[in-house]
Amino acid sequence: MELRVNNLSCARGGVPVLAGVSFAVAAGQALILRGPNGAGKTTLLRTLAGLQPALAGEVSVGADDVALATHADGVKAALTVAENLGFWAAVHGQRDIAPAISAMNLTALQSRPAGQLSAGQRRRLGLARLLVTGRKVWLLDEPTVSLDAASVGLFVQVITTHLANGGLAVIATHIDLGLTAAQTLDLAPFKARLGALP
Amino acid sequence: MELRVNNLSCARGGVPVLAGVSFAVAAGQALILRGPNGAGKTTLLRTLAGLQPALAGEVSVGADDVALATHADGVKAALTVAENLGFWAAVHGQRDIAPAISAMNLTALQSRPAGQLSAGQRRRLGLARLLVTGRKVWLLDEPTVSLDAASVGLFVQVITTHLANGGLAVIATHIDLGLTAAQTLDLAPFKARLGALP
Amino acid sequence: MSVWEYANPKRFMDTSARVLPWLAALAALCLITGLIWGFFFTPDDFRQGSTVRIIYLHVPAAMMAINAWVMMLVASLIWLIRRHHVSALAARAAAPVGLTFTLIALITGAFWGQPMWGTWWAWDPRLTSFLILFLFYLGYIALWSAIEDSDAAADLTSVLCMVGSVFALLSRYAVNFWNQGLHQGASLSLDKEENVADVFWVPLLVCIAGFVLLFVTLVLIRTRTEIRARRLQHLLLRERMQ
Amino acid sequence: MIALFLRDLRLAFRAGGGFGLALAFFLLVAVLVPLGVGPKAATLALIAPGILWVGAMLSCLLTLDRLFATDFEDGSLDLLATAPIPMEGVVLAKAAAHWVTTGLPLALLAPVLGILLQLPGPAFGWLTLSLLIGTPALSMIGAFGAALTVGIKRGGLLLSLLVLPLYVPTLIFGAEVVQRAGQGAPLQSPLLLLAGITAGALALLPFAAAMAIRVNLR
Amino acid sequence: MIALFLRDLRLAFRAGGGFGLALAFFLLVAVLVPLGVGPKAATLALIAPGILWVGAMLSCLLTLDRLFATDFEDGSLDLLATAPIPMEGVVLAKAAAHWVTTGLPLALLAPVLGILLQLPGPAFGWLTLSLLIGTPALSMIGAFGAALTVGIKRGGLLLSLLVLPLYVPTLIFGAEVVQRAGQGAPLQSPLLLLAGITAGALALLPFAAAMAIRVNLR
Ligand code: HEM
Ligand SMILES: Nc1ncnc2c1ncn2[C@@H]1O[C@H](COP(=O)(O)OP(=O)(O)OP(=O)(O)O)[C@@H](O)[C@H]1O
Ligand SMILES: Nc1ncnc2c1ncn2[C@@H]1O[C@H](COP(=O)(O)OP(=O)(O)OP(=O)(O)O)[C@@H](O)[C@H]1O
Ligand SMILES: [Mg+2]
Ligand SMILES: [Mg+2]
Repeated sequence: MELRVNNLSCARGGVPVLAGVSFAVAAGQALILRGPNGAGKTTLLRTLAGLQPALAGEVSVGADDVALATHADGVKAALTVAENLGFWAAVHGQRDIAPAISAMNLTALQSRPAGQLSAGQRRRLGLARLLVTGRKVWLLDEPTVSLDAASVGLFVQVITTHLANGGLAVIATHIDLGLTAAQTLDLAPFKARLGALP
Repeated sequence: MELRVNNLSCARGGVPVLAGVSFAVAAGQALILRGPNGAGKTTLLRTLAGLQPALAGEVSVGADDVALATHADGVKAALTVAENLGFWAAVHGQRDIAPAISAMNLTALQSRPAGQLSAGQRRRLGLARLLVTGRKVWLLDEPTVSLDAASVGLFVQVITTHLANGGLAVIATHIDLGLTAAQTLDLAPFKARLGALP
Repeated sequence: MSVWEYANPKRFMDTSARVLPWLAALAALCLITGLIWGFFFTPDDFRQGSTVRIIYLHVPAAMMAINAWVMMLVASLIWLIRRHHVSALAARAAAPVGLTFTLIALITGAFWGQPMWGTWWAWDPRLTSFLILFLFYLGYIALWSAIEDSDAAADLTSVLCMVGSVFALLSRYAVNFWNQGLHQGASLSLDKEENVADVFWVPLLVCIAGFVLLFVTLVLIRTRTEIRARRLQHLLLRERMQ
Repeated sequence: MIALFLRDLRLAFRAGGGFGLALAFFLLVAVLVPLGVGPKAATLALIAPGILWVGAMLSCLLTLDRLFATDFEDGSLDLLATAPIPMEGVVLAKAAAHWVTTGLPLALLAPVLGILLQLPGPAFGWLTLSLLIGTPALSMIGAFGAALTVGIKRGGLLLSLLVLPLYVPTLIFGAEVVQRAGQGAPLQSPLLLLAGITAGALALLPFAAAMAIRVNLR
Repeated sequence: MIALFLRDLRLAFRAGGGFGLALAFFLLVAVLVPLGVGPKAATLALIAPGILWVGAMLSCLLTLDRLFATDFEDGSLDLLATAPIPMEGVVLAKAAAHWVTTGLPLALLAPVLGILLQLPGPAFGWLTLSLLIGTPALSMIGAFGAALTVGIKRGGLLLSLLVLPLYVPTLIFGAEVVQRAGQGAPLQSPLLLLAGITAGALALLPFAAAMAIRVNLR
């Protein structure tokens, strides 16, 4: 499994945002996306996930290989933590949610309705969902928002295990995660220039 | 102007979360709230803002002195950046939004509908709103989420100016802002113990 | 040269700019001739009196109301299959024109119904299905204006137009099933016995031609406006991106 | 308060703000009922006042769930609660904006739909008048219902349940005015009662609604 | 797909999920119409089939705006789009859950409301049957409308405007079945046509709806 992006251009709201992005991430590696606000990190991740079509260029993985985690984490307030995870596991044909629950330290919160979680607890749940997708390519948009230091540590450990198992990850973040096996890509130089009028 | 909190207890969703919190913040000072996820930072800030009643204890400032900035930043997607700010300025009886716009580096985005902002740009708008309230006590819940390093710098500068003008601020955050005139309060020790069943 | 050349916005703008004045003049000519002829130089009908003159507005408007929808359907299909922006914008441009024609047909019909049937409105199948067509136009336009991203709006309204066409046909059938009506059957067909007399017929044909030309003119003008608006929007967006 | 009123109007008129949709819904109800009931003019004339009033109520109702919910979801309501306007003022400003964007246009459109439903001639003016007098109450009662349900995600249906029973007196007197106008009967007393309900709702409900909002923000 | 269907059912039954609200709304419409129209039994019997069908349609409609919008807002729809279920399956599962939580109970409750509206005796069975056959089409057409408007905040009213015209054939045939049953007329053809519309909607609309959702996620 390898993620190879070749000369990709993407648009947001009809306006080209990025042009000529190329990179490759091998199994076991992580790529950190950096760039100032509005650089196009979210746009790039959504394009990689196949949610929006690329203007040009190729992406080597299909929508069937990726797991996306964005600001909105698909958590239903009325369902408990375990039910939320169980649902996503079932959708992805997995069965066992116990490892995901313990990996993100959610055991004590298991039977709490998700609507009653604090911002960081909810985010932990959103990240635990990644583990039940069974997907190899993780696309993460600012995953550590609202997490305290201990949870960031947990999360880094989860990522490291994922990489060690042959997974790979693309992570947009503004803070330093302290991941060892990670390249960094700054998106600022890929800002789309003005082309001809359509 | 001083914010004095005396033996405050607060609850969230009917469950006591914090008990016996006391602190004082003088004009020109900032207080950084720390604590693991679920410690009760958000709950405390909402109580200070008068949005939920305290179980016990006193707060020295009324709802009329505080400006609150939470995860949800009261931004209307259909209105432009300037219209959004203008509305909040009008509500607070202020007139001039230009300083707020330039302070958070929103000049270029002024006439953009807020729905078309990236996560960080939107957050900048949410913070600019603080400046048009004309309030002295700022209560900020994880204000730097999604901000890039440059914007965090801007924000720290805004806070510093606010403090220098005799304002004060209570800031819940997981990261290090590098504010000089700031005390820190860890909320973990104030966790409410299970009392008698009510 | 293939027809698709005109799907290029630039070519479309050039060509339409050249054609438009002629079309507009022709439309005005036909309409003025047809309406003046119809209103002042035809005899009163022996049953309907002078109210028969409403026919010169009513029938062409009613015909064009339906044809405008058909044109939107075709343009939507072209957009979905070949993704030419001009056709999506033409569909968008035609909708308000079609809506207006529908409204004209409804209002002139109501004014005609008052003397003829003694009521402004009756739930006759033809009238009912026109009212439903009016609703379809409203929905289509509302969807266009509710979505900001213009490509997404074009996609969604095209799908709506296709599904809507099927259901509009079904409704027409259902309404017929539901009520047998008062309204005149088709009397323009050439093979029928009870065709209206020639005195009425010829000016009516001129009016119909005028309405067709008017429709084409309006749609062209509005499409040009839409293209310009789209360019403008792109420029603005771009300026903001700096 | 004026700033809030103006902002709400502006939001309603912006793309996607939904101005005009209440009207379209009203039109739809007026079209669907005959399709269900059948085309006979006599039947329709009989039920027209009732259906028109029920239709106006439903379209008013459907716009209500936006009233506070969008502001709640994006945090504006929290911020308004700490702003220097009393919550009662917020409620009034929002109810007023709601009325201007729904009740008022509904009242003006109603006569046209009266034609569709074969409303008897003399009733047309009274239909508009009764709606003009009655719809402010609908907006205000609705604002109260919306305040009660503001914490509930997509509480639109629950809102309907709470509000519709409260609408009953307005509906009865409003429809009665139009009914009597159609039959040429005296209609002073229902009209006065209708006005009374509106006045009462405007005077009292802002307080109840403001309290409900404060509770929901906790 | 089954997991999704079950989750949606579970959400509907949880506190605040809104199961039963559609029923309650149906009940309210059935109560309000006599209040507006007046209590004469003969008039009511005349309009009962139409009003019941219109009421069922409206209550069905009111639950629709939750169909995809909650999932869109909390990001679930993004995640479902990258999950190993085709979007058509998602649409079908959600429409099915919608039908089970609204159409089905509506059909079962309708006879009770028939009593309120003085529905003629022989029509009761046919009312239930016609609703059972017709409401799946309502859910499916509604899912299509909901897919079109999923990106629009609180698009409930726009949704109504788009969907109600599409409901016209279903309404006409459905009400006609009940109407004819009340008069003892033959009702085979409207019943067959009703079934045909449902079958057609179920076969074709999932594709249109899935496409609309994909466009809206871009
Ligand atoms: C609001 C009311 C009415 C509406 C919506 C309406 C609609 C239509 C429509 C859709 C057509 C068909 C045009 C075509 O496809 O060829 C038509 C034609 C016609 N209408 Fe009306 N109509 C209304 C009232 C009336 C009234 C009151 C009269 C007169 C008694 C009338 C007389 C005619 C005639 C003579 C034609 C031409 C028939 C033909 O050649 O097809 N209409 N109208
Ligand atoms: N719906 C939209 N319509 C038009 N432009 C948009 C829209 N959403 C975002 N943009 C613009 O697209 C650009 C890229 O946005 P994107 O969200 O990808 O940035 P980002 O790198 O994720 O920023 P952040 O760090 O603030 O999250 C920004 O300039 C933004 O203003
Ligand atoms: N609606 C609710 N009902 C019941 N309990 C809740 C509710 N919301 C939060 N809680 C609980 O209240 C406690 C305090 O939550 P709060 O949001 O104040 O934490 P926080 O310090 O802001 O955490 P974070 O850093 O994750 O944002 C948590 O244990 C949380 O699980
Ligand atoms: Mg982003
Ligand atoms: Mg918090």
